[in-house]
Order: sequence, then C-alpha cells, then structure tokens
Amino acid sequence: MTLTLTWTDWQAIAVPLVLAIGAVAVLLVDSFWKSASAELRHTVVTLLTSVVILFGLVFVWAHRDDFKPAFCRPAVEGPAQCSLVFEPLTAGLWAVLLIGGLGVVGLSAYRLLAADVPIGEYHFLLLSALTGATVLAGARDLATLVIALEVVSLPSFAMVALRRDRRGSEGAMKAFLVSVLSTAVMLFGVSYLYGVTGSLYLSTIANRLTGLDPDLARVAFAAGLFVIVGFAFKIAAVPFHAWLPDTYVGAPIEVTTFLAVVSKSAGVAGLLVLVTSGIAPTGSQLRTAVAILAAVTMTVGNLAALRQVEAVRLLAWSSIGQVGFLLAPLAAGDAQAVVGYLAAYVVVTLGAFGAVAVVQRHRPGGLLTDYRGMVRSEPGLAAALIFFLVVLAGLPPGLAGLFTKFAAFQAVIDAHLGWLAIVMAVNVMIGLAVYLRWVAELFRLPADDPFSVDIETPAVTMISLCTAVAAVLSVLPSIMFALAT
Amino acid sequence: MNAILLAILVLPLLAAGALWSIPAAIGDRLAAAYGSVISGLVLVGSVLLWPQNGGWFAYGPQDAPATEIDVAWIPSLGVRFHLGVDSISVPLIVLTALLTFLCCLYSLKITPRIGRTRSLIALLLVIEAGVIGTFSALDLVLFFVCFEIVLIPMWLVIDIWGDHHDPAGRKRAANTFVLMTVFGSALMLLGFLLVQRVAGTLDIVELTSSPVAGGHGIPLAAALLIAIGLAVKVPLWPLHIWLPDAHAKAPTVGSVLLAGVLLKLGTYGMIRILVPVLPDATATIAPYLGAFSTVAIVAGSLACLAQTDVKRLIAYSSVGHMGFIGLGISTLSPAGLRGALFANIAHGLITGLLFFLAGAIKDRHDTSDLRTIGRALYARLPRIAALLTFACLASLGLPGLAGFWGEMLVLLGAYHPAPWLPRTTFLVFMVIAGLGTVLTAAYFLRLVRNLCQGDPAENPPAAFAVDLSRIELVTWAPLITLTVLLGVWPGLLLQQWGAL
Amino acid sequence: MIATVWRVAGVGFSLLILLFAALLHGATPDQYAFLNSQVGDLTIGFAVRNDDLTVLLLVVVGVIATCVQVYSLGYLHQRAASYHALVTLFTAAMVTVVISDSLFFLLIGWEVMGACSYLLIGHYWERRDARSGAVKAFLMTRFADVGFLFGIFVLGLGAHTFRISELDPARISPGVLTTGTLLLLVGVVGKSAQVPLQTWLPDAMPGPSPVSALIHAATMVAAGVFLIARMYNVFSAAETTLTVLAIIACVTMLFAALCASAAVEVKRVLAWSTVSQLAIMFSALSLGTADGRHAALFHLVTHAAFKGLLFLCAGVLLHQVGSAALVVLRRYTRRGKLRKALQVTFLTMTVGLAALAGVPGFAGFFSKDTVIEAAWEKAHDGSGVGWVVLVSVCLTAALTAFYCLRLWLWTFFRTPALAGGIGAFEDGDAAADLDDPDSSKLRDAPWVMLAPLVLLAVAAIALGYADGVHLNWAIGLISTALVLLGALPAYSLWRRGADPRPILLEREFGVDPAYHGLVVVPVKWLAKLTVAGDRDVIGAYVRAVGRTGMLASQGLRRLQTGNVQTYLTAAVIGVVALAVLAGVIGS
Amino acid sequence: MPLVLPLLLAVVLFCIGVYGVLARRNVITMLMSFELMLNAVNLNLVAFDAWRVDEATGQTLAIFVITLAAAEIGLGLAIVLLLFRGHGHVDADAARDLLEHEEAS
Amino acid sequence: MTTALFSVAGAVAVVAAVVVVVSRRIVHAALWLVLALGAVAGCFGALHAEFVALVQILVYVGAIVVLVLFALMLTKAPTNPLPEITSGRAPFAAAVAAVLALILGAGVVLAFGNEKIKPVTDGSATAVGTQVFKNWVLPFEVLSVLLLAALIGAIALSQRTESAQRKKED
Repeated sequence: MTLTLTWTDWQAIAVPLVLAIGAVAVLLVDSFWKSASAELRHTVVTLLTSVVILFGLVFVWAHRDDFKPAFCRPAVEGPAQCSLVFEPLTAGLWAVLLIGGLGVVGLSAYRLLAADVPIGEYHFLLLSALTGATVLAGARDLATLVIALEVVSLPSFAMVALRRDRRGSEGAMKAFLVSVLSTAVMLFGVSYLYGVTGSLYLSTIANRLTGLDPDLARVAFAAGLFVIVGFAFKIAAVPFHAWLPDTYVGAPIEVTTFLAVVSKSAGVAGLLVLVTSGIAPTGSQLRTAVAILAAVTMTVGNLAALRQVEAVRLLAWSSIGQVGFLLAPLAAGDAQAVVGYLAAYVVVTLGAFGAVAVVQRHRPGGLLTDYRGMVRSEPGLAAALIFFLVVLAGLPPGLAGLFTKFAAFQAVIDAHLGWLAIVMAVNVMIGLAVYLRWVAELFRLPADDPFSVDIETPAVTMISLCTAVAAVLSVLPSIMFALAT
Repeated sequence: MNAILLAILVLPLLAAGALWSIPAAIGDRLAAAYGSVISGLVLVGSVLLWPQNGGWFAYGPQDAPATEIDVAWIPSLGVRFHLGVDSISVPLIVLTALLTFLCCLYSLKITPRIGRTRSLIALLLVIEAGVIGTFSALDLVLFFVCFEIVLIPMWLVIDIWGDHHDPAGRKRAANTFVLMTVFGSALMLLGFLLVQRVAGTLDIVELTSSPVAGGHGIPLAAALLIAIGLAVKVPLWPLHIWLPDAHAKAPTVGSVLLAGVLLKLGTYGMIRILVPVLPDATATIAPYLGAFSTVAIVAGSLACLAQTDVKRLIAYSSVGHMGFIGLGISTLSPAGLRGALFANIAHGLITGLLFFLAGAIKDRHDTSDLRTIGRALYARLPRIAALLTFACLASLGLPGLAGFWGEMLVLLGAYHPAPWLPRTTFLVFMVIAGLGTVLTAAYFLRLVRNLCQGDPAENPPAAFAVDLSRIELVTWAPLITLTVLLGVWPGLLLQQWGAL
Repeated sequence: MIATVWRVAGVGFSLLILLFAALLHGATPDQYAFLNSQVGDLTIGFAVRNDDLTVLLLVVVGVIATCVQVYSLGYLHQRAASYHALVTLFTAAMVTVVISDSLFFLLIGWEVMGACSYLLIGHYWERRDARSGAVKAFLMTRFADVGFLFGIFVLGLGAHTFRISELDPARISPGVLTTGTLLLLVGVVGKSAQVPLQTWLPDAMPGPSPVSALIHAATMVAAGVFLIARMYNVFSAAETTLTVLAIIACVTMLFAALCASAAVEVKRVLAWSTVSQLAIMFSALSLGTADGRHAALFHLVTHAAFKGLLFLCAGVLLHQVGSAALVVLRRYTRRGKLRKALQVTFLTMTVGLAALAGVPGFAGFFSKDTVIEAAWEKAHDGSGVGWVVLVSVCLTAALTAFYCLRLWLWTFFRTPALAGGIGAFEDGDAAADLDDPDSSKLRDAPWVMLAPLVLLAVAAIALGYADGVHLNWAIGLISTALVLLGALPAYSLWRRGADPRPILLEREFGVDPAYHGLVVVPVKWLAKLTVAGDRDVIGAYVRAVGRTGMLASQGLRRLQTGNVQTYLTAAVIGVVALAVLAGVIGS
Repeated sequence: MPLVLPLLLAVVLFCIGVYGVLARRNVITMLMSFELMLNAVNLNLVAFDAWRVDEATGQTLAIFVITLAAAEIGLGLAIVLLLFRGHGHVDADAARDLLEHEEAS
Repeated sequence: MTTALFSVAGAVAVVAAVVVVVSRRIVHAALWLVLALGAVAGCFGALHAEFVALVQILVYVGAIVVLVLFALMLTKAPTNPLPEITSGRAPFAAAVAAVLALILGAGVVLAFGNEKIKPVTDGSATAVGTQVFKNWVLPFEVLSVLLLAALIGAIALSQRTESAQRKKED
C-alpha cells in the first residue's frame, strides 16, 4: 500500500493539478485581500485565472504530440490499464476546453461580470470545473470519468445560482435535479458494466464486451445506454435537454457562456472518449443509439429555435441543435471531426454570447428585436455577431462552420449512416432559417431607437479575438482538424 | 495567368471588405463608381484569361486546364484549393464579370429606393467573387464552398433591397430562395461525399480523368443527389418554386445577377461535375433529367402565359429556358452540351437585359403589375418598349440573335443524343420542346401586346415617365451588342468548344 | 431626321440589291462558306451562293422593294423611321434567304422575316385587329418553323451537311429524305400560308399596304416557293412529299379562291388570291419536273409584279379614301367618281386584276398557261398528280376570273340595279348606300406613290413576254374560255346588284374558330392550370413544409412547460424509448 | 446466495427512487429519492464485487459514490435553501419563472 | 445464513423506501430514509462489505440525513400531513417506474439468473484502502476537488448577497 506517482503521471496531471491549485489560490487571494478595491481585486483574480489557464495551454502546445499514459497498472490481459491518458486527442480536447475557459474568463472581466456575483468564488468554481473538464477529457476509466463529470457539473450549477436571486436559483435547481438524476442513471449503468465486464477501465471493457453471451450483451447494451444517457443529460441531447433553455436564461450570461462552452464541450469530450475508446466499438448498437440521439437532437433543437424571440433562448436551442451535429460524427466515431466541430463551436459561441452580453447589459429584455438596425448603429459588433451566426449556420463566409459540418457529413457518410446524413441536410436548412431570422433583424432599417453604446474594452477585445480566431479557422480550417491528430 | 485568376477572385472580396470598412456616409454615387472600377478591372482580367485557355479538358485526352492553382487546403479532409479555368468556364466568368460590371454601372444613377448603395455594391462584389470561384473551382468542396458563398449576399439583396411594397413577401421570397438552395446544396454535398467514398478524391481533374464507373448503387445515389442539388439551383421543374418569387421581389440588379449568373451555377455544375465524373450514373438518370427539363420548358411557358406581373413572367421564362439547358445536358451529346453551354451565355445576356428592362419599367410605374402599368408603352416609352420587344424576340429564340443557337443545338442534341440513351424518348422530348418554343413565342408576344401595344388614348402617359436615360443606354448597349454578335457569329463561342 | 436617314437607307438598300443582282448576272455559280464552327462532327455556320435562281429572286426582291420603299415615302408618315428600318431589314432577310447556301443561314433569314412581318403587321399597334393579326402571323409561322428546323436536322444529319449545295438526295436514305422534306414542307406551308396554316395571311391585312405588297409579292410567302425551287433536287427525289405538296396545293388554291370570292374587303380578296396563286406555284412544283419548276418560278415573277401592283393600288384606295372595304368604296362610285378621281390607280389596278385573272395578253395569262401546260404534260405521262393539278388549276383559273371581275366591278362601278344593290354589303343599314359622301377632296395619290404603280403595271404586262412567247394555243384557248366562264357570272350578279356570299365561304370554312377552340382555348386553360398547379400543388407543398416547421416549433414550445418534473419524466421515458428503438434498429 | 437477489433489490430500490423523483413535488424529497437510487447503485457494485471475487474494485467505487452523494446533497441543499429564499417554497413544479414568453406576433 | 439476513434487510429497505416516497409527512419521510439506508447498510454487511456498510452508516445516517433534516427545518417544512405532496403525475410516474423495473428486472434475471455469490470475507477496510491508493489514486484526488468545490459552492450560495443584506438592515 504505497502511493507511487511516476514522472509521467505528474506530467499527465500537471494541467488539472495546476488548475486546481490555481482555483484555491484565486479563492485565497480574493478572501484575504479584502482591502483592495473591487476593480483591482477583480483584475488580479482575472489575471491569475488567465495565467493558470494559459499555463495549461502552453503545456498542451508543448506536449501536443506526446503520448503519456498515467496511473497505469499492468493488466491481466491486453494492454496496461490506465486511468488517464494524455495523447494528441487529449491535447486537442484540452486546448478546446482551455480556450473556452479562457474566453469565459475574458468575458467575465471587471465591469462585464454582474456586480452581485462574488468574484473569488466565481473564478474558483470556474477553475474547479475546468479541472474536472480536463480530467474528463483524459479519463480512461469509468470511476474517473463519472467523478470528473461531477466536478464539471456541480461547480457549474453553483455558478448558475451565484447571483443568489430568484431566477438563478430556479435555473440552478432545474439543472441540478436533472443532473443528479442523470448521475444516478449513469452510475446505475456503470455498476452493470462493472458487473458484466468486471472492470472499470475502458480498454478492458472494450476488450471484454466482444464475445459476451447474448443475455449479458443485452445487459451490457442497457448499461452502456445508461452511461451514454448520463452524458446526454449533461450535453442536453433531446429528450434530456429541457432543462437547458430555462437554465441558460436564468443564469448570469457569463455563466450561460460557460455552460454552453466549457460544460458542454466537457460532456462531448467525455462522451467521445467513452464511445471511441470504450463501450461502443465500431458497429455497436450503441452507436446507432447515439445516431438516433443526434438526429432527434438536431431536429428538435433547430425546430424549437425557429420561433424564439429572445436572443439567449435562441442560442440555447440552437446550441442543442449544434450538439446534434456534434453527436453525428461522434456516432460515426470520428474524433477528428468532433474535435474540429467543437473547436469552431467553442470559438463562435464565445463570441456570440459575448456580443449578446454586451447588448443584454444595456437592454435587459434580451429580445431579438433589440438588435434591429445594429449594422448601422454598431457596425463592428453587428459584423462580428453576423459572422458568428453564419459560422454556426455553416455557410460562407463562416467557412469554419461549413468545414466542420462538412467533416461531420464526411464522417457520417463514411460510417454508412445515410439516413443520418439526410436528416443533417434537412437540419442545415432549418438551422439556417433560425440564424437568418436574427441576421435579418440586424440588417433591418430604420429602427426607431437602434442599439448603440460604448462597448467595454475587454468585451471588444474578446469579441475581436473570437472573430479573428474564427476568421483564421475559416481560412485555414486544417488547424481545427489538426487538433486531434 | 494564375495571378490573374487569383486576382479576379480575391479582388472583389477585398474590395467589398474595404467598402464596408469605410463609413456609411460615403455617397451612393461614389460607392457605385468604386464598384464599377473594381468590377471593370475584374472584367478586364476575365477577358485576359480568354485566349490562354486550352480546350475542354473534361473530355480531352487527359489534358489538364491551362491555368490552374493547386494547393493543399485541408489535408485531413482531402480538400484542396484547386482553381483552374478552361474554355467552358471562361465564357461564364466573363459573363459574370460583365453583368456585375453593368450592375455596378447601372447603380451609378439608378438604385433601389431604400438606398444603402454602399452595402449593395459590396454584396454584388461578393456575389461576383463567389460565382467566379464556383466557375473556376476544380475541387468538389471548393466548388461547394463557392456555390454557397453567393447565398447569404443574395438573400440580403432580396431581403433588404427587394420590392418595397411588400416587405413580408420579399422576406418570404428571400427565405424560400435561400432555404431551398441550401437544402439542395446540402444534398449535393452528400453526393460529393459519396463520390469521395468511391473514388477517394475530391479533385475534379483527377475524377474527370478517371471517372466513377457504374450506373447503379452508390454512383447512382451520388449522381441523384448531385443532380437534385444542382436542379434546385437551375431550377428544374418542380423545384423551381422559389424562382418566380425571388425574381419578382428582388431589386433590378439582384434579378439580373440571379437570372443572369446564379442560375448558371447549376447547369455549369452538371456539365462540369455530373457528366464527366459520373458518366454511367448520369446516363442512367439522363432520360429523367430530360423529361423534367421538357416539362420545365412547357410548364414554364404555360405559366408565363397566365402571368400578370412582368417580372414574374420573365422569371418563369427563365424556368423554360433553363429547361432547354437541362435538356441539352441530358442528351450527353456534343451538340446538346454545346447547346447548353451556349444557351447559358445567351440566357445570361438576354435575360439580364430583360430584367434590366423590367426594372426600368417597374421603376417608372412603381409597380410591375401589367394591369396597373397599362398598355401602349410604345407611345409612352418608345425606346424602352422597342428594346423590350427586341429582348423578347431574342429571348424567344429568333434566329440571328443569341437565343437561337443554344436552343437549336439543344434540339439537335435531342435529335441525336448519345448512343447509349434511348433515342425515341429524346425524339419525343425534342418535339415537345420544339412546341415549347412556340409557346415561348406566344407568351412573349402576349407580353408585347399587353404592355407595349394598345391604344394610347386609353393609356395616358404618366407624368414622370422618362424614356431611355443615358445610363440605361450605356448599361444595356453591351448586352444588346453581344446578343446580336453571338446571334450572327455563334462560332465566337462554339469554336471555343470545338476541339474535342 | 432619323426617319429621313432610314428612308434614304431603305431606298438605297433596295437599289443596292438591284445593283448586286446586275453584278451577279452572268457570273459563274459559286459558293462561299464563312464563320463556320465544328460541333462534334457537324459543321455549323454560314454559306452563300449565286446562281440563276439567286439572281432572279434578287431582281424580283429588288424591284418590289424599291417600289415599296419609294411608295412608302408618300404613303406613310407615322413612325416612319422604324417602319423603313424594318422594311429594310425585312428585305435584307429575304435576300439572306435567297443567297444562302447554308440551311441555318437560310433559317435566320426565314425567321427574321417572320419577326419583321410581325412587327410590320403590327405597325398600327393602336388597332386591335393589327395586334392580333401580327401575333397570329408570327405564331403560325413560328409553329411551322419548328417543323422546318426539325427538317433541317433530319436532312442535315442524314446527309451530314447543312450546306444546300451539298445535299445529295442519292446519298440520303429514302426514309430520311421523305421525313426531312415533309418537315421542311411544314415550314413552307406555314410561311406561304397554305392549308392548313392559311389563316394568318388574311388576318395580316391590317398592316400597312406597302408591307402587304412586300409580303405577298416578294418576300415572306414567296420564300416558301423559293425554298422548294432551291432544293428541288431533294424534293423531286421524295415522291411522297411531292404528292402531299400537290394535295395541299390543290386544296389550298380552290379553298383560297372560294374565300376570295366571298371577301368584302379589297385587301382581303387580294390576300386570299395570293394564297390561291401561291398554291398554283406549289402545284407546279409538285409535278417534280423541270418544266414545273420553271412554270412555278415564272408565275412567281409575274405574280410578284401584279400582286405588288394590286396591293399598292389598294394602298392608294386606303390612303386616299380611307378604307378599302367594298361597302365604303361603293359610296364613291356614283357617276364614276372614284375612277375619275383616281385615274392612274384605276388604270393600273385594272391591269393588275387582268393579269391576276389571266386575261390573255397580260403576264398572268402566260405564266398560268405555263403551269397548265406543265401539268398537262405530266398528266399526259399518266400521272395522277398531274391530272389533279390540271383540273384544280383550271377550276382555280375560272374562280380567279370570277373574283377579279367581281372586285373590279363592285369597286369602281355603280351597279345598274341600284335598288337591288342596296344591302349587298351592309348588314343592317340599308340606306347607308344612298349616302353621298363628300368626295370633293378625293384626288389621286402623289407621284411617289403612282410611279411604282405605273412601273409595276408595265411589268404586269411586259413580263408575260419576257420569257419568250411559246404559247400552246389549245391551252391558251381553254384558259381563255375558263376566264370567260368565271367572268360571266360575276358580271351578271353585279348587273343584278346581288352579291350572294354563302355563309360557309364568308366564314372561310370556319377554320379560324376551329383553331381558336382547338388550340388557343386549351392552351389558355392549360396556362391557368399550370399557374394554379404551381401555386396550389408545388407551392403548397413548399408552404406546407414551412408551416409544418413552424407548427412543430410551436409544439415544442408547448412541451417546454417550465416544470422540471415534466422534463425529468420525458427524460426517463426517453431512456426507455431509446433502448427499445436502438434495439429495433440494431437488430 | 443467488446473485439476482441483491440485483433485484437494487432494481426495486432504483425504481422506487425514480418514482419519487418523478412524483414528489418537494425538492428535498426528490433529493431523498436520489439517495435511494444511488444506494441501489452501491448495492449493485457491492454485489458484483462479491460475485467477481475481485480486488474490491466495486467496493471502492461504492465508497466513491457515497462521497459523491454527500457532495451532491450538500450543494443541492444549498440550492434548495436559495430557492426557498427566492420563492418561499421548495416545490419543484411551481418554480416556473423562466418559462419563455409567448411570441408577440 | 447470509441469504436470510440479506432478505430481511432487503425487505426492510424496500418497505422503508416505499414509505419515503409516499409519506405525506416530509419529516417522517426523512426518518424512514434513515431506516432504508440503514437496512441497505445491513445488506452490505450481509455481502461481507463491512467497510462499505460502516461508511454508509457514518456518511448517510450520520451526515446526509442530518443535513436533510436541517434543510427541512430551514425551509419551514410543515410537520403535519400535506394535502398535495404528489401531483396528478403520480400514477404516470408509477407506471414509468414499473415499466423500467420490469425491463431491468427481466434483463437482470436473464443475465445473472444462475449465478451464485460465494461467501468470501474480503470486505475489509484494508482491501479497499489498498485499492484506493494503489489503483484509484486519480479518482480519489478528483473526488477531493469535487468535495472542496461543492463545499465552497454551497457556502457561496448560502451567503447573503450584499444587496439583500443591505435590504435587511434597512
């Protein structure tokens, strides 16, 4: 009974570890430095958080080609069983997650974050969730996977209610209840998987799942389904999605951004790991189940978004639609397409929520009609927002979105899921209709009182950065697809 | 040459960006002048491309296009940035550049009532770049991307600058246009991916030199998907339903580009991709394609006969004319394909002119409803009416004008289709299409009769009705000249495609 | 200013044609191809040729065009620029047809003529009948031209060339030859207004009279005859086609002559007579012999002269009196006012009618006799076609004399039976005949209009001798007898002041209403159906898709109750459903 | 001991938990139902562990699950208190502030 | 012996659990929950997982239920029966739960119907501890992050906002 951590282990968990330590540090700085002005404190906290995340990014960049299995033990049969693996796929997912986190931090800068949110706790929870997210993306055993998922979820819900008002608590309650149910369902599935295969390591499970007798295979299928459903709750795949619009609307917009960007990406990352390297090998019925989820999710998400009149709610539903598109290549087991899609999604969602946050701060109604005439009154912001929406729709000039959708189509076609491809084609159309409604509002002239304000510098910086990154990804889409290889 | 090709593609995009980045206060006239200069440069560039291109590489003995740019773009997806032009794309590129140039020139003096000319010009330039990109793309995905580039700008053009009497209608028209096209192109993309799955490449040159064999199974599915996707754009009956509304509601320059250029993307795609890449599968679907095209010819003409709106009428006439082009492609014969290519250009010129004229009439009467405009335009606007008559005659395929040769070659192709196609079927198509030309004549004469002729006493001239203005003359003169020139000297284009 | 330019250009151009013809006269036949391009293994392009036929037609076209252009200087003042420009284009198109050696080049001229005739017939676009006449003319000829185009395809692909001079019937299979020539014949029938596509020509009369002269004498309708003459080697090799042509021609000549006998307007009579005379030319061509071709061309030339003359005369009547309807003209006949006031017109028109009727000594007599002679020779060889043609032409000759005399008498002379004459042309207002219109301002036309009349009148006499007189006396006697046979009833009816017009003839055998009912109405109905189909079927599906999306969206919003326990229930049900569904799909 | 005995017990407990979650309005009762579900999970884990004669993997995970449940219930009760502070009740199905507004058009 | 013990404990657990979800008094439900959880702990004991059973009693009965009771107190939950503890959904929820139970039960019986658990005694704390520190270090560490985050989160949520505090002072 000796605890031995090798150098590889330390390297592999360096990023989550630093994030966790950073979280505590941020909390301590905030708690014990009450004397400083709010602005200074906020800035220091923001900088500290950013530095921590940036460290993670630098680390990922430096080790992008490495393969580091950690917390391993030799297996009875097959390859070594590891709890965490740092490999190019992990690096890609971490990069996406960390960029998302960094973006949220940027969008939560001083004067952007709602005043009644305690900043120390906010950043602590954010970094904690990020810790969980990174572990999740690298996890290779079910215990780590489940716990890491909880580490992502619980702080997120706390953040939703962090304003401690009526709306926030209601949103948090809904998200929390759904999440707890999903955790229970998932754990139930995990317990059966353990029962059937006798292991919690994904690689071992994958090995043992082949050649089960039919009765056990049926249980394994149900168990796998339960586990997938657990993730489906987190990423709000239909029919496990209903909490999402309410929670998005109830939370402070920065937290909504966090949910849409980091939380969702983490869920997708976990599911990707689970499906590709664990419970659903190629040809498994579980992949069919994921494909069905994808089809239903994108259709329902896009259709429901079709008539929304509030910006955040529209983004909420459209993010459900986007998850459907993410699930499609996932069902095909194409990690490259998933990570590429995720990257583009994260960047433009950050930007879109950033733009919405700017408008919402001055026009709390949050209706689409508030955006009327913005091309004239706020051309820069409008152009950025249009670009983000077009990327989400997947049309030029948003080539980043177009190519990620293309990759998704390619994955699906290569996996012989013709029906899913047709559903996706229909959804490209519906999705376009959704985003065009908004774009049309932006262009509509003249409005009686077009939106025009001095936009806060950090917001300008963040939105410009997102635009720039999305533009670069549009011109050189190979960057996105190189993330996972 | 490669530099020119890249320049005519990038210049409009950059120019559009630059135009947007300058303040909105810039005068409409200045913006239009700027647009004219840029599109004029593009026109010059596209004309410079003309003599350099080799033959029609698609059917040549493994020769590649003379002008080409080929760089890897997204290696992991197998997408290349592969541009190139040959003799089937250059004329279309020149047509695109010409029409855009004329639209910009036209906007110097005549703009939609809503104003915002700066944005309109910028969008026109983006559309130009997208269309030229589509015509020069030699990678299926690049083709798809450029194919999509034009959608949102065109949607905006219709949605913002469209018919100011009917905001709901123009919105609906714009949405129907963009959604149907997007759906179609998504299906087309599926087809491309199926091609990639079978052939392992997305490069059109490679695919052309080693086409996907087999007329059933996956190649057939791919051909069907691609054909449907392109047919939406063409548009082929019964997928044409977006077209009349879009044209009727679009502003003049929008209609001109939409009819003159955008519809050609579909037929060009069929000739560039469907026919050479999936020859066997295309042969399987060709009779059906021909049948739908023939129906389009007749249905389009019949619909025109009952129209009461001049822009809608011209829009429906496009359905009929594009039906001819579809029929030409479906014959898979040298004559039919050349006819389709020729008709592409001719239709671009003539329908562009027709829409310019319809726009002029609409601007002068503030409506495009024939019943409201009244009759006896010969008395009120003699020159415009005369030009309209000319354009109608050209459009109905009068020999000696550009419209004839395309239709003639298409019919010739249908008389003598590729040997592996059912000849009797195509003979029937030929006869029906031939009768379609009579119907075409009928509705154009009806238009002239109901609009231009009539008793001037019963249709007093409107106070503001000014006959042909100078800018209109300048804008339309090239179209008229080319219509006549191509009519009397079809070899100008046909020689380009002569060497097989 | 512009009008003057075009006037000069028009006259100049027609004179240029004559000059050109003079230059070409006697030159060795030659062809020249230009602007060719390859389409597959076919050559598509242009070619011109010159030979005797070209020169002959060029002369005819040049003379008639010159007369018409000059005449129009006096006749027409309204929108003269476009008028002269179009007439010039019209002439140029005919010249194209005449000199062309490429079927496509020929087609260009052929159809541009159609377009020009459409525009010129519609010159008075204020008038309803002009508008509809123009549209009808264009559409019917266009319809026929589709057949023509297909004929070009068949022959061109059959012979592997689109050059007329290279079309060798020996190298074309008989079936292709017959099909091709029959299809070409469709175009010819349409252009030359033969049965069953005859109705457009009488309706084209609202156009300016000089245009009618041009159409009927030298261009448009003559093009059909020219084409068969041009491609005579091909046509004469296709036996079936010639038989069909003969039947069409015989039916047409009688049909048109009968219609002419019942028409009550000068120009309409003349129009029907054109149809009839063209049919005589076609019947000669249908004989398939060199004599027949010669006779047809001879008749074409003489017909050009006298028919041009007649239409120009009718133009004078229209121009000076204001109408060419018999009912109006009759009011000016008291004391020979009309013929005295319009003396030159009267005389030249008399010459023209005499030539048309085939009065011995006039050009029409000689050319018609040539046709009869050719038919007789053919019939003599035991050909059924020859007999049919012979009998028809003879009958037509009598009928022609009948309507010519009828026209002449009723236009220029007061019927002795005044009382009986009342109501001969008026339907309701019998007393109108008794009105004495103010004729003080009635005087003959200016010299620019009369000069062409005189020139053509001279031609209408002299051309009969141009070919050298080699008259078969027996045939000459018979045809003279036929003329008399036709003239006598006309005279006796006029004497009695009666003009019986059988209803069938007056309605021109009801062809027009039949076409309207069989073609125009169904097409209109189909058009409405198509529009309704687009709106209510195809459009409805598209709208339904949109509406379904909206409804689905609405429904999904309903599901979003705000109650978290509903969400949870849906989720648990989703788990169960997913398990079942995936199980089903997977297995 | 037959393996199905604990497994069936787990199924029953789990479904009782599901019923509680879906049927009870009080959020705290719902949380209690969740605990029942998690206990079912633990029962499964321990039973499989005993059946497998393993290295106590299942038991370890069971311990983890218990801890996880504690964390969840801690945060959950904090949210419930917050909800109570805002709404004055803790009924899950009565908190519907965030229901979207009807479209104006 | 173990089977009998297990059966008794299991029956108690089921009965107690049913009362938890149907009881009209919330405080009673909480107390019945104690019994249910204790009975499950008994089951663990019967399966020779004594350490798990111990932790179950300590953590659940000792901590969680106390927390719940506190929460009930703070939310002023009435101790008397509620008229409407369940909504009209109850029968539907019962049906869903029953179907789920049927499916799962059938699957379990089909899959594991013939398997027997051999009575082995390795449910010692040593074995679990070895596992945790030899093979499951990472989840254990992550779990510590989770606990910390949940704790801080709960604290943060429980703090009064400054505005609310000010309102109270007024």
